Amino acid sequence: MNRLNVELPGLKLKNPIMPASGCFGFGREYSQLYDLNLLGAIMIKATTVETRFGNPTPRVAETHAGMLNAIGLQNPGLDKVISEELPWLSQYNVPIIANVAGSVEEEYVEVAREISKSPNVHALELNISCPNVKTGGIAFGTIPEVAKQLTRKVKEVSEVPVYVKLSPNVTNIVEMAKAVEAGGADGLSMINTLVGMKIDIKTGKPILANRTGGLSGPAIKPIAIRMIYEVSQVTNLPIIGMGGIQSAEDVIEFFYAGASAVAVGTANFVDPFVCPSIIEQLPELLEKLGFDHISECTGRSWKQNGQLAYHRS
Amino acid sequence: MNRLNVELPGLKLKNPIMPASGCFGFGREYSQLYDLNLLGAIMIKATTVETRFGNPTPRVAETHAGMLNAIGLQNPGLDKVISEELPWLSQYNVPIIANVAGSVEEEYVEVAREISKSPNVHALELNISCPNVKTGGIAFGTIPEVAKQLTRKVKEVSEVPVYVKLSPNVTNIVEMAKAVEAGGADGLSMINTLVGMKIDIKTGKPILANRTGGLSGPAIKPIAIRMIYEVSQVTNLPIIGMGGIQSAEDVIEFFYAGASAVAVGTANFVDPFVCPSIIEQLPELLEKLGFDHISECTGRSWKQNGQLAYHRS
Amino acid sequence: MITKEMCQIVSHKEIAADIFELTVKANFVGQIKAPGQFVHIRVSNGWDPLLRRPISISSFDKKKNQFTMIYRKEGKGTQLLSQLDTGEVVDILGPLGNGFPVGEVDKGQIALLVGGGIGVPPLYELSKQLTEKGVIVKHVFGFQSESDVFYEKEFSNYGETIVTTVDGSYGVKGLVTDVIKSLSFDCIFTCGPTPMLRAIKQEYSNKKVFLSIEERMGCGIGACFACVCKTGNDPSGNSYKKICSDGPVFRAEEVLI
Amino acid sequence: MITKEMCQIVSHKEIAADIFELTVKANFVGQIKAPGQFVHIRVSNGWDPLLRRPISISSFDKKKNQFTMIYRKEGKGTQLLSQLDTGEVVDILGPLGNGFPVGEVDKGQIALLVGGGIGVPPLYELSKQLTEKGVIVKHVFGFQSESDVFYEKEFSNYGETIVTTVDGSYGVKGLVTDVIKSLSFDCIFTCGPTPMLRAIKQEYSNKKVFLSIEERMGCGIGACFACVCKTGNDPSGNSYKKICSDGPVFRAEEVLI
Ligand SMILES: Cc1cc2nc3c(=O)[nH]c(=O)nc-3n(C[C@H](O)[C@H](O)[C@H](O)COP(=O)(O)OP(=O)(O)OC[C@H]3O[C@@H](n4cnc5c(N)ncnc54)[C@H](O)[C@@H]3O)c2cc1C
Ligand SMILES: Cc1cc2nc3c(=O)[nH]c(=O)nc-3n(C[C@H](O)[C@H](O)[C@H](O)COP(=O)(O)OP(=O)(O)OC[C@H]3O[C@@H](n4cnc5c(N)ncnc54)[C@H](O)[C@@H]3O)c2cc1C
Ligand SMILES: Cc1cc2nc3c(=O)[nH]c(=O)nc-3n(C[C@H](O)[C@H](O)[C@H](O)COP(=O)(O)O)c2cc1C
Ligand SMILES: Cc1cc2nc3c(=O)[nH]c(=O)nc-3n(C[C@H](O)[C@H](O)[C@H](O)COP(=O)(O)O)c2cc1C
Ligand code: FES
Ligand code: FES
Repeated sequence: MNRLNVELPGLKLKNPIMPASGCFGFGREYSQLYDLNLLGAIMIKATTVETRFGNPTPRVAETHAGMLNAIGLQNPGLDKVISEELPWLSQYNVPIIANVAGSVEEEYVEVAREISKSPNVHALELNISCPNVKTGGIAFGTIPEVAKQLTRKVKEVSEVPVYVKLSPNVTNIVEMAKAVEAGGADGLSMINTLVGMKIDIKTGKPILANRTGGLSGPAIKPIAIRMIYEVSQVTNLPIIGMGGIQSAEDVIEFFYAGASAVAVGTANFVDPFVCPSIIEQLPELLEKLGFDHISECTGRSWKQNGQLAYHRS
Repeated sequence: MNRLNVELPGLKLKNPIMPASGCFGFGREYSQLYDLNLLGAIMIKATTVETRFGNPTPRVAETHAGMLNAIGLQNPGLDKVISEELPWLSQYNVPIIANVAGSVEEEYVEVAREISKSPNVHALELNISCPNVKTGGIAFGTIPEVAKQLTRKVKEVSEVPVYVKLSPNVTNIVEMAKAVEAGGADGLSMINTLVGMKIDIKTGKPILANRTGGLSGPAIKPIAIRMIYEVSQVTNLPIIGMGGIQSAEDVIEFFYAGASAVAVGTANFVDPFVCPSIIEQLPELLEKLGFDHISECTGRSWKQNGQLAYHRS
Repeated sequence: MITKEMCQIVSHKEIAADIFELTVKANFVGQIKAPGQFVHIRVSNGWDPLLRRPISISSFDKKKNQFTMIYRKEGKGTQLLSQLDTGEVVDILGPLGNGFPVGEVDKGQIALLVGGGIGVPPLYELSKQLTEKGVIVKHVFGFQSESDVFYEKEFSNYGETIVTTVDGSYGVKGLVTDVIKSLSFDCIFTCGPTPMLRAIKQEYSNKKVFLSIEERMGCGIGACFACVCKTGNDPSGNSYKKICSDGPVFRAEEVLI
Repeated sequence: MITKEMCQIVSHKEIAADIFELTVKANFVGQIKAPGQFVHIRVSNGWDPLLRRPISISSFDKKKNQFTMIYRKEGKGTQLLSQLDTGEVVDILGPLGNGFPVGEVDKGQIALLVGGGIGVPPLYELSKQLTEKGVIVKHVFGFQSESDVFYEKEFSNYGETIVTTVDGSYGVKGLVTDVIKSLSFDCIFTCGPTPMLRAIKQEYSNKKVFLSIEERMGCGIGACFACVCKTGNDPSGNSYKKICSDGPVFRAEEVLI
């Protein structure tokens, strides 16, 4: 019995577990550790039109049950991703979700148009929520009308379904979700990091060269769960959930909240084998909890009497 | 040498450490454990006009390096607080900061007017940010114009300075801070809790009866630090900082970010002696770091060459 | 006096499936007032897990300054706790709350002690004290299954002890409430899952019933309002009891459960 | 091959003020390619502290399948690490990165090994291997103060060893850079604080210089872009090296520091 296969717009996944964007590069490094074919999908590092160096270092700081990062969208640029990274990844039988970023609308549109042509890119993840770049990202991710507009523009050019990645740094997450749904999004991915800071007690200065950074890891899980719980009840979009996932139990919690698939970010740094471990443990946990299939868990926290999940594969 | 005495509007404090509202009741319980005279001040539990029972239980849930609470402003009501709790507290030589809450503007105004007459209430903390009540709280805390209006109304009737407690659940914390400054606030207290949720893996339902709750504890510290860092640079208001403080080092980090005093919430549950311990350890830590007085730390993270702190007592 | 103390572990062992018996040295043992009080344990030096765990005192020895707890290894916190060895120290806040009122039952009367699962432990010290006082004690304890049963022999020293299991793998098959119907007694002291307490409260409203209730806690000392329950017979619906500081033991009619 | 392994502690002791020497058994020792590689250590089973700590391999023994690290107890993570006892196991990811290129210096040539504080350890295995190869090795190590000095005798077995302390409490008072001015050598291998590396890079741009750089890390294997530095001679400013996977050892002219 396959309890883990799920189907989302553009994505036929053998299991709903994938590494989160920015925490897995383009897969090369982790491929030294295990067979990437085990993964449900891979969300690759944000891609912009041009090569970007990103922010000065230090770029990471540890916090309680979490970490801050301010990488600043470092990536080799659209051309190289298309000509080198994606072809390399095509040796694996794993759908790729390409994380699309930019500073202005045109840049998002160009990356989306070009990268969505790559045969192994099955979906885009529109990164309107990166807290670590001065222009772009943050405005797109916090003003509903701007987000809707951008989603629409990207949808016009994309050859594959578009998942919009929501920022948690907003007063009203539901409003954002509805805006991008109105803009034509095929799905949501949430949440990106929360803006935070850590100050070095000895120097008195922020540890990150960029001063602020994005908070990820177990610390933010309750916020992710709450937002997915709220959003999943009022949109029809499937949600790829993320934010602090580190175990099979966490995956179930995200499904209960309303997710139809999940991504694992920071936990890869703590345990590089976390994705395959979770995939291995899930069937047994589902068995224990009495589910035939993981999709039955979607939205359980707000559904009456465990009515069948909406996004059943 | 007294390195710890600070002065803020309405508050002449022997030290800048106080228990945070809602985590210390009205002081009676902790008075069994240590002499409350050790504290810089006490922020008492939110007071509303009427007695409130609050939310159904369970009201707390543990998360990674944090906890969720949905107490729901349970309190004995204005009359009892004025006739029983404040007189009891007056045996201690400690200024009280009264946390004022309500569902509608009039309620805030009434509580503020009456409670500010109590001789040992030296300041009000306007709780516009409680995430756990259906009406009131949250709207006041997320719409700048509404917050400004409420602040103005409360200022009109209060006999003591008013600190407005900001919610972190907003897109733009700076805008909120500026709004309440324009409304006449004498100071800020930040941050209140972040809205979060935890789902029970076995039942599939949220652990809290209220479903969502406010996230506090070390997990949220980086968010508090970032917000204080941002706000302290653009307003002239002194800030009472809070969010995950558990050690003398944390206190210094909050001062570096821009705080002029701090409150300790959740950590009281972990170590009921945390406030007196921090107060005891601070002078030595200041010595080690080379400061004659704690006020020198305020805003260090953004000041050039350690220029003297703005709010020097 | 509530004290926070680093208590040294005197003994620590698994006495049934995932059920641990933990005995520690503590100067605050002298402060314990009644069976059914509890302590609040910090299970790690770090901040994850963050909160203390409330665990009942199951017995104490004022001469040796020792007390014993029995707990089930469940989640993260009790799992960490279960890894501690004899000789190590653990940060305990206690004694907390108000226990069972031994004075409410007289010599020669019959007290029925009803426990469900991990609600059994606080009844042990109670049984001991009642017996010492000359009260006749009967015990009815419910467990899931044979492997969950503990302390049957210990309790038998003080009085008749009937064990029920849900799956019938040991003792009487069924629930404790089925068994007590056939027993005679003057008052009930009970601790266990809320449905069990509720059933007992309803069924025996004509008797003296004392319940020990559980609720998720923050501070454990009455300051945070995490652990309240509504009081019985209050038309306003606003009055409450704090389980940690007013309880955990209440007269059945005092509280709504 | 990078491996994650639960490694048993063979010995663990404090060898100077807050400086610990930790030897563990690991099957991946056979995979170590060069002195100067490092490992990524998980210091707790929980999630606080969250991240692994990068620590250099200071020496290894392929026959015994053991390797040694030397680290300073600083913050939360290394403090936890320092509490582990012989016999306990620790979760280690390694071997990581690229080490010092022993092949870059020939038999009979003079190699100067310059270390600052906790940058000294990875030079130990290097010194051993260079000596075995017939290279003449000289060491110059800088510490804050007498109580910080470690491994002086061990290094002396392989070659001349000059120790400097900032406060002059031991060896030569001053910085390592003051001392090396007076020495003759063919190439430099160095590891330590960035200002030291920068000074050496600048001063000896005419010599072969290999630097080992430190940076805060996330993944430790090249996936997260946390630990990059800019490459030398790149007008675009966009090209970079990852310290964890391209380094931590670089030719001085390869990187901007
Ligand atoms: C007054 C009182 C006395 C108790 N006495 C005993 C006893 O003698 N033996 C025993 O085994 N158990 C007892 N319990 C229950 C015990 O506190 C929980 O089983 C324990 O806290 C679970 O912690 P965990 O780390 O295993 O679970 P986790 O799931 O990691 O706990 C997460 C959080 O939820 C709380 N929590 C989870 N379950 C419960 C529960 N049933 N009641 C209260 N809080 C809970 C924890 O304290 C913690 O804050 C008592 C509870 C109370 C309130
Ligand atoms: C390739 C490499 C090799 C190293 N080899 C050694 C060694 O052999 N011996 C040794 O004592 N130290 C070495 N270090 C430094 C060591 O990693 C840090 O001292 C250690 O991570 C600090 O952790 P902590 O728990 O003490 O401090 P904390 O303050 O708790 O650390 C918080 C976070 O910051 C990171 N961090 C803090 N300081 C540093 C630093 N100087 N470099 C990198 N990350 C840091 C930690 O890894 C952690 O993620 C090396 C660093 C690198 C990058
Ligand atoms: C080092 C790092 C780099 C990241 N880079 C990106 C990125 O390029 N694009 C993106 O959309 N999200 C990025 N993220 C956010 C993650 O994809 C994820 O949304 C977030 O970290 C929450 O999940 P986690 O708690 O499991 O890490 C990054 C996160 C980290 C920690
Ligand atoms: C159990 C609990 C109850 C609280 N009640 C109140 C309250 O009544 N009024 C208020 O302004 N804040 C309340 N707070 C928020 C705290 O005062 C504080 O702002 C927040 O918890 C962050 O600080 P901490 O991380 O140190 O707990 C409460 C927090 C907790 C944990
Ligand atoms: S746990 Fe805080 S009041 Fe009971
Ligand atoms: S630490 Fe992740 S790339 Fe180097």
